[in-house]
Amino acid sequence: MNDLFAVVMLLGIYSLLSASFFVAMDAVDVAFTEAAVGAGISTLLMLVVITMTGRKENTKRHKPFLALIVVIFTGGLLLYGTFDIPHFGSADSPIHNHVTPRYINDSINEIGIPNIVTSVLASYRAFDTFGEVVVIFTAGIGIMALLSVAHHSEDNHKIAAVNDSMHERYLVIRIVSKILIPFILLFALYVQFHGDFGPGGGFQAGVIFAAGIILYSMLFGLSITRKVISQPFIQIISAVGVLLYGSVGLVSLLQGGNFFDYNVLLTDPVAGQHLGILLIELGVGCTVTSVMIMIFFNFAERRELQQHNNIHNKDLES
Amino acid sequence: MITGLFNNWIVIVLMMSGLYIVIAHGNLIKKLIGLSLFQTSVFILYISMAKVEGGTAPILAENIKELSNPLPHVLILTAIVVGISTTALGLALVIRIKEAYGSIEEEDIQILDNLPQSKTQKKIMDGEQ
Amino acid sequence: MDVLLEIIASLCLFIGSFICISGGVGILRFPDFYTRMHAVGVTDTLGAGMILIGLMFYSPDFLTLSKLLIILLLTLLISPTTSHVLAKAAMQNELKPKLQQKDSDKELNSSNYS
Amino acid sequence: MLTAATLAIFIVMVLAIIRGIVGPTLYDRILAVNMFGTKTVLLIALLGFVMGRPEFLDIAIVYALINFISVIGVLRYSDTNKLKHSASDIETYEKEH
Repeated sequence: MNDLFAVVMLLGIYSLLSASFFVAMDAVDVAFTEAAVGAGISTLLMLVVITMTGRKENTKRHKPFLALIVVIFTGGLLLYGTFDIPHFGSADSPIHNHVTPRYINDSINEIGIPNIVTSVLASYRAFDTFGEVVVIFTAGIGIMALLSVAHHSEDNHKIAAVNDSMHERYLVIRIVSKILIPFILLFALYVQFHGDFGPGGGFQAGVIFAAGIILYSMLFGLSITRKVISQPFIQIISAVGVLLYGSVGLVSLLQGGNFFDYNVLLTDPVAGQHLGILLIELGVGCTVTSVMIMIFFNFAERRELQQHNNIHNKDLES
Repeated sequence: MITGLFNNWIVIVLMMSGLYIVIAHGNLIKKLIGLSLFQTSVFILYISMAKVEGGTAPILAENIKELSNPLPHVLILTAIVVGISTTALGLALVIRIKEAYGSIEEEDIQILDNLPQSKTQKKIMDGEQ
Repeated sequence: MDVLLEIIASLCLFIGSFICISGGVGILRFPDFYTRMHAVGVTDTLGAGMILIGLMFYSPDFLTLSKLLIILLLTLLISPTTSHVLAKAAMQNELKPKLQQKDSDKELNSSNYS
Repeated sequence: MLTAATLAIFIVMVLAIIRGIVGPTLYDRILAVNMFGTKTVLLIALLGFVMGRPEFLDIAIVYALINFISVIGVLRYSDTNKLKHSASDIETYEKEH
């Protein structure tokens, strides 16, 4: 299929399908994340890039047979490897035997929240999650280094004039979105703070919150959204999220415990765990929200600049 | 007996189609799509491993005894968000490549790299724009 | 009483599934974009609504019921909006509806946007 | 009845995928994605009841919202794409004549 637009649409369908699969496999938290990330943000980013780089794939496939041979060989080896893997759904496979029983049996006493995924994510494996948050933060910095454009305030008007204002052409969308955006933001906060009891948490809430802001900026234009959320503000928030996360670990270190040992935060260990998880999820939420918004803003800004330049060039030529 | 391994085979098929796209297609965006396909197949492998027969979602509630394994869920949850950030980084690189070379096809880029004069000409042309 | 609830819920689910399937057949079989959109737009709202109402009868507690209600409201809000916007965008980008079954029209439609 | 409804939704999803793959115009594909999204909402709600833990309807709400956002985004970026294309078309037209 040569039309990249169709490929991206099918990728969106595939992502929705895989999220349904995650629900069927009991992984509600994962399905939550995949729903927000795969179907929403990823499809959008791909689309923005395709409109910038061209919709058609005009490549001559070089050596598909070699690729086919490599793929079939690797696939055969992997297939051979599967015969030793424990069967699907079997309760006695090694993955269920080592550390998992402790998570399942003791987490309610040690951490005191019903969602085991959250307690493993934010408490037992907090160091791991810290690494992930730093990776996300670094990706945000990298994208900023690659794509951010220097600002001149007088240019903004020209760029905004080129960039067609969607809200003027689609009245119905404007009204419906004005109803929906507060609901989306509120729902993101619900997901953030309800993560202890149901599916949810900082990662999901961050992506949903960012999706709400992205919807706003798509409708009313980037320059108006910039007035609400400026680039320095976003940068500061993303750094504050990582700092908050790290400082919780540092405070527990100074209190005499291990890094990310929340038992020492308060006199009551379980209350300390609650506080620690709340703070850490907040940090994750801040970082993920701001990095997602930052990524989208940089992409969209690049695109507006490109279109502005295109039209400018046309004017010069004619 | 055979059906117990069915999930792994699905994963292998998905993984290999992702690998094939990465190797055989020259378009950089298509390569990224292949990578994300590969990535999703790994997610599916982990999640299907975590499933226990008769278990439910790992959120404790009354009168629920058997739970699925929460550990792979945690790993994959973070991996999805990290995956989107790295994909976005790749897309940003693609945009810069497009600006520098004027093309996102692997073959064209290699040709431009091997002909230094034409590349500089291209750059001059870009600079004029 | 329980039996009555069960029957009502099953009936709602059945009607909803039937409408959804008819919409699915519609999106596959109708000749051009606007008729397909009509099939999807109508059946999405009604079919989804019926299925959600059917599920409400099954819900064990108030929280589940209210969440289903929220989903229903969102569906009622979003589904017609997206249909409207899609039709408007297609119209503005000069995708012509197929008015008559003619060969020339067919070529015009397929060459317009692919 | 729950299982039957789930099966029905599955069938509709398959039909939508076929339209997404075939769909000659761009808008057909968007329509297929949109329909697939609403069906996913229903499928997740139904699956919750089938598996006996219906308290996870939050996911379905997220789907409904994200579906809306992605359709708006697709329209936004496919629209201006068309503008750009038409401009380049004009250019080639002028060159030819």
